[in-house]
Amino acid sequence: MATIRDMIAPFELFQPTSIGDAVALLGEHGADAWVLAGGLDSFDWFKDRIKRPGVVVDLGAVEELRGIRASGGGLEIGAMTTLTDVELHPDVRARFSILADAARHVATPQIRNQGTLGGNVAQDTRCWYYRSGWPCYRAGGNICYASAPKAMNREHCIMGASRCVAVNPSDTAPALIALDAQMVIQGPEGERVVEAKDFFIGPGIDITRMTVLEPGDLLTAIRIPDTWSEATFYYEKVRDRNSWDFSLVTVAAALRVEGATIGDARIAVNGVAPHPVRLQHVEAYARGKTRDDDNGRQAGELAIQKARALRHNDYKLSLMKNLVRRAIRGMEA
Amino acid sequence: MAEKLIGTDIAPPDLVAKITGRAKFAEDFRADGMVFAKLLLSPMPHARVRNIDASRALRMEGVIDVLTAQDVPEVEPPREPVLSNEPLYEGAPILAVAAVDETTAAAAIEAIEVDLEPLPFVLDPLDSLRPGGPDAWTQGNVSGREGFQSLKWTEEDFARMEGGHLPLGEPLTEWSKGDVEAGFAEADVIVEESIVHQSLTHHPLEPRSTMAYWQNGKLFCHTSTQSTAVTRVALAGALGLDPDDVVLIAEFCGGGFGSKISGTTHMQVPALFSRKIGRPVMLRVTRYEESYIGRARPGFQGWVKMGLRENGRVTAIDLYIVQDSGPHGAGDYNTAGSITDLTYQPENMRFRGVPVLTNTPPKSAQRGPGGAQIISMLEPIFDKAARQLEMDRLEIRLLNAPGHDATFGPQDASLTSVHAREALERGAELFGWAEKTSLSGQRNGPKATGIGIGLSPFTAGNRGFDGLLIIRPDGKLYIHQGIGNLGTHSMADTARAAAEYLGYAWENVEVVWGDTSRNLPWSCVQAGSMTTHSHTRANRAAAEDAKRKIQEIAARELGGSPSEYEVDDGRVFRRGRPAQGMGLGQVAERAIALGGRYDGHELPDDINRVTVVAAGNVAGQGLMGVARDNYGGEGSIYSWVAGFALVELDVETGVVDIKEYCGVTDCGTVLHPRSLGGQIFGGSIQGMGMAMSQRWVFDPQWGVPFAKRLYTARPPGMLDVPLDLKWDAVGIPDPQTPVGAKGIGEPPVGAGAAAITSAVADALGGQCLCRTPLTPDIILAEIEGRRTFGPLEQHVG
Amino acid sequence: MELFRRAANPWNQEVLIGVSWDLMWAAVIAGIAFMVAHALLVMGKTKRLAEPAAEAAGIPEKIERHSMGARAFHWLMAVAMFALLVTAFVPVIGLQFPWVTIHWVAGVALIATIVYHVFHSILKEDFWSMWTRSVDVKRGMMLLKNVFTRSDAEDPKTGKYGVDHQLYHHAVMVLTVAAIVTGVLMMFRIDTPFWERNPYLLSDGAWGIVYVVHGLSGVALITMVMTHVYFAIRPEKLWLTRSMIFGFIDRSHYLEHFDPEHWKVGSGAGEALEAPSGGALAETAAQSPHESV
Amino acid sequence: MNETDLIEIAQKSVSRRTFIKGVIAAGAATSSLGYLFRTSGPALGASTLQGTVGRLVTLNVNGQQRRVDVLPQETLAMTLRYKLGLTGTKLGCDRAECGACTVLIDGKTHYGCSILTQTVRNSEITTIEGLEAADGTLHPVQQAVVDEGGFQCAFCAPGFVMSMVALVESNPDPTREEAAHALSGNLCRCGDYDKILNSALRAAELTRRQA
Repeated sequence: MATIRDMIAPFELFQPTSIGDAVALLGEHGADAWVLAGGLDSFDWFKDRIKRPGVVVDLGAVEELRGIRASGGGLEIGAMTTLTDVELHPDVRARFSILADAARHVATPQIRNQGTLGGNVAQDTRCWYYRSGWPCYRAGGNICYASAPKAMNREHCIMGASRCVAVNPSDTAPALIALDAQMVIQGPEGERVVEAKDFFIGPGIDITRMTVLEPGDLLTAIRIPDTWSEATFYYEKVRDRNSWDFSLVTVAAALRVEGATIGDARIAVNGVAPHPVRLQHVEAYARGKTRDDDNGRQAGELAIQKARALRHNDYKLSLMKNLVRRAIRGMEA
Repeated sequence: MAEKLIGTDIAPPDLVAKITGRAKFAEDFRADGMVFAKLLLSPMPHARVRNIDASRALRMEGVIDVLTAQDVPEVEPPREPVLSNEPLYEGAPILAVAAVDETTAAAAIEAIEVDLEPLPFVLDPLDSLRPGGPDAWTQGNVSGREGFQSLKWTEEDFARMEGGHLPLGEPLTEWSKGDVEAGFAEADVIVEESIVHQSLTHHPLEPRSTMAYWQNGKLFCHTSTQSTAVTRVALAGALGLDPDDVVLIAEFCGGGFGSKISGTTHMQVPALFSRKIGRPVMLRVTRYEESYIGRARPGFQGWVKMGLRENGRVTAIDLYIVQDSGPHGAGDYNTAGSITDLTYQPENMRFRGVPVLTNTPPKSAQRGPGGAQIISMLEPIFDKAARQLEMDRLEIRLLNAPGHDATFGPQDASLTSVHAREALERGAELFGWAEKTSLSGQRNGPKATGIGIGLSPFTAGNRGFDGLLIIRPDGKLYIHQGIGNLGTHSMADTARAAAEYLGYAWENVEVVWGDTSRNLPWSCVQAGSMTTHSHTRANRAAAEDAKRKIQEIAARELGGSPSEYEVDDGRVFRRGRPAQGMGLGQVAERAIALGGRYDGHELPDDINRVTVVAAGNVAGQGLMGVARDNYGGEGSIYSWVAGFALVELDVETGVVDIKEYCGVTDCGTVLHPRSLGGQIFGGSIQGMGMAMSQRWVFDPQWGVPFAKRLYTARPPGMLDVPLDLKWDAVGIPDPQTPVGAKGIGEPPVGAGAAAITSAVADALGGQCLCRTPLTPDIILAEIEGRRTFGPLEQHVG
Repeated sequence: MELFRRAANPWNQEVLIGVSWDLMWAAVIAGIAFMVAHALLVMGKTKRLAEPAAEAAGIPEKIERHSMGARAFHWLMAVAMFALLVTAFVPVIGLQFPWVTIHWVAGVALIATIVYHVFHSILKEDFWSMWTRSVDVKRGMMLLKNVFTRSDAEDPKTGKYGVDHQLYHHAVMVLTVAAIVTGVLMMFRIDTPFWERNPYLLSDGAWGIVYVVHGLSGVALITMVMTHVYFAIRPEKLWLTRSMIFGFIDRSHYLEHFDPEHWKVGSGAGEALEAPSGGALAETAAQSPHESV
Repeated sequence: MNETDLIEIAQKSVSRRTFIKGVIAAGAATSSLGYLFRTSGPALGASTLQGTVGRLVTLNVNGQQRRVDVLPQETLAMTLRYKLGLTGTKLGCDRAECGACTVLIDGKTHYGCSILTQTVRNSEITTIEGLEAADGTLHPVQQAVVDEGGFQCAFCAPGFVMSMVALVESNPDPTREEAAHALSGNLCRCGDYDKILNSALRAAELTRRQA
């Protein structure tokens, strides 16, 4: 069977109007059903004819999945809220600006107008071996092409690998982890709430998924507790192009700073592992330290302790080290 | 006196169509009963087709037929066939399917079984030159005049590679002037570097889609091409047709940059398929396919040694280039040799080169072919020499830049005009070089500032093409243009040469272009920045012919001698006695009445056959001006751009932020200032993409490329280029052409790229990476002293 | 039911990538079927106890059946084997956990125990007791006859290991060696401390075979382990199971089930145990004719 | 004969198959209708299970109600180009990267190549063809481009123009940097960004004057 990467293969399209109907449909069709949010990740798969679900459940018409509302001192953001709406929402900007910042770093205005927060955190990896439709571990095969001795893996991971060395591409994920966000999931057995840092899973646990979402599950909302409201934030995404590009390494930090001293901290990094990584040992180190370059350097070294480079991504060690250093120190030396 | 047209800003006549959606590009045409073709691409970098089983596809409802290598013209290797049973790169089209709709066509492709036998393949030219290394073709790895050969270097040659030095084995071409060794002996400073310039795809925004159908034995082809008259002849030639049996419609071209010069190889697919099945066929080329068949700039792996006297004069340059030629070859490496000689004017020079065939997507000229690559590589090395001599980098360029008497290249070619120094001086002024030198290497937190210069020449003209224009009884001037319309505006701008000479107001000028059924004259390929120069000449020649005829008719009608008559504002009148004259509409009527050469029934015998036919078709419709450009001229025609850039390099992330850029050109007389600015910036920005981000990446195990998406090929977006852009032109006319204008398309690419590579090296304190693209990983690896790729490794980053 | 899992490699060539996990269920079903069948066949079969034989004289009360080393090996191997099967198949049935590292570490442990076992059984144990001889086969046939005819006839006495034990041992040996050899190769496709990852160590075709063999031996071991455990917990075999824990069986079991000629204990035991294996073989060979009368 | 008539034929026809024949027979004026997809899936108009989409939809494009037969997997760019004859919306990459297919959906920019037509049934869609006034007066953004002589090959132009329209409507007085960010979802390979930004600022100026 020859290959062609054009035209979406036929599928049956459902446009439920309530979470209940959506969950029911997903339950009904199981693994054959595909959840369509903004669709910007999905359409690549469909047009490349690599993923061919028989049934697509378009969440666009489910109003209850949209919008940002106050909840328990913090915010609850519907999973189908567009990244533009997240970026521009006054409360998000005023209290959790790091999330607005992260949303603004996603791709392009058109994509932010359509792409959703839920879709951004649930998107699949961009490993180009996997995206080429090759039968790698993640695709259900028995090989990782990207970790071969001469493989092209400058954009792959430096830690947390288990057979698969792909990285999580989400720009908002590290920000949500830094904010101690919680993911609200509707499943066949009803609702469950998962901490953002546990929402993303590595290949060791399930090599075919990036998150805890299983067939039949629906991410309905993301809750931001008031814990880090108006904290000191640091977000930096390093990429090859300043629009429409995935991160090489991204750092997101929320700090409570009294004077020059760091009270408490949350630091998350993406682009370095198959899932966004929360650096608890660096957070522990940072507590009670002053925000200066020496502590920044220390924190940076600490951050990459367990990192190991592949053939072409040694630079990610320096990058991660320096970005964590900046998160602690601040942009200016 | 009519308005001055040359040197003024006039929006091109097709602009409104372009921004209202009315402009129809090839893919926008529909024809009755039109069907869709889709390509089956090779999954292997080099293979032999053992068997094709399309039976299942052909049984599918809506599938019409299959076009295979048996159905296409044979070509002489290493030239590119339309479809092939020995695909030479992953993505090479093996066959095409036609179906009533695209969904069916795609499904049909998947229903076809192609049995392929994998063959040895090579991605990196140096691998092919190693003893026992693989060859891209079964016949060999280089193709010269004597056909194919398998060129291998020795283990001793490769021993040099240990130190990251390019092996200097047996070259395929070599030329030298003076004695390069003696030159180095005289030198006080010698710099020597091995260099790597990546290959990168053209990625014009419009993929090379084509729609074609046949009517009464004539082929009607809507395609995307840079040229028009030439493309029609090329297509006819490829299909073995008489050009008169081909109607080529290409009013608009969504970019080419060298990848669609005389059309495209695969525009033949719908033409052949349509003939086979008797229905109009649309080949909508996808971006994915475009990245394979859309051409790429050849990559270089090279070595250069430069010697300079303490006064800064270059005594010798020794340059060796190994070129990644793709499966079908490219000429960049030779151009790189002459451009180097031209730009630095070394007293002694040696050039050696090997173009190695590889199993990578086909290469072709890309804006500033050869020149852009070598200038962007050599400028930072030149800076290094300047540093060692403690000379100002502007000063050393002014010192070595060519003067009017300059010669260059293996044939010691001369130049029609050169004002490189003026461009450098004006650029330095505009950029504020003197003030900014103090910023060089300055640190602000993690940000290091760097400033750079790139001086880049390229061919900018040609001679001997035809002009064809008619003044109709409505008094309007119709200027026929056989050139293309790929956005340079030259289609309209070169017409000004005729309009202004005949004193026409622009609103009374109609430009006829883009459809060969509208009788277009023989014109140059719209490439190599030839058009502006070639067709201001050709149109001026036609205008002079028309003016003579107008004056003769006026003299006939109103008495006196032709030389006493002037033409302006749509009238011809007796000098000093404006009342004694007639409107050009009347003149046109008289011309038709007179017939003969006046209305095109008699044509000059030195014009091209294509022009003869075109003129013949419009003969008798008015007063015809038709002539070949016989102005002649001595020496090569080159334009120059001096680029200056200021960058901020973040030493903690390796990210480069281009803050300012300014480009100043020597391209003779300025025809259309705003368009010229667009060309300087546009070319420079393509150069920035080349220097900063674009590249190919291949998996060495499978020989499969990965930069098949725009975000992996990384052409620069609006946020990747400086908001602070300035341009200017020296504006000194070229003495050897009536209008004084030279082309501009190519030189800005090298200037933009080199200004950046030079500025980045400056920000790194003079440390030359000598490779592109300068992505954060490569810069960071350099800063941390931990390179993660081989010194001469191609296709990384 | 699909037997194999196939995929198209980057060059769009079809390659084997492993066995179909349906086979896992097939193996489980086979195991269950065997147990049920056997249980039904031997159901209610009352066994006469053989009268204490005259040879009882000179036979100690307790007879060592498995040395400390042998038992240690058996149980360590069992642990490794269970770890391997659980980490291999539990994720397949949908219970996800980080299994890869546990799996290969258990594999390495298994290799270690087996290496020990090989040397220990050759140098320290009666290696030849596992050697299947014609007489073992004959007795095996009689045993089967008893089982299938549900006859009350006394089961034939055997050497230290009956042919059923021997064949089981050989089968497990073959499967385990296959799984180990392929498993070690597969460790080139994951991160281990031993060597650089190299997924291209073998050709696609060869890898396909490696994965298929590993998968087949894996699922086969499911059946083997199931049946092994089944016998271990059958009431009439508990005394044997106990011997794998405490090392000893008592005289009555010895006299009831074993042929002293072929499993010498007591006075002759020392000699039998210490005799070079060659000697042991010569001896048994010498006895076989008289045996067949 | 226009699309709507055809849809009528289609509805009368028992199966989609005869519909397709009808289309091809219908000839040039309408031949674009059948181009993209031959059918599969539920019969015309028939809306099946709860939530499944029907094939025959009405789109609000440039202020007109256009009835059109749309497959579930069909993208808006394909519907516009191949079924509604609105070829001003270009396909540069068909992967939501280049922006040539940018259209306005309820006033916001979207990549037409990467949104299902079925999901915009109830939205206002504006394409490049919908900007000119009925009397042919150019939209301020288009006028600004003419004033500034923007664009080279202009294959990207329709997309850029749509992004500029969204920009000046949301931010009538943008800085050059704000404009660059607003237009960063469109790619111009000719690198004419400078003139495009000049046009955007000029467009804002013209819009302010109108207001």
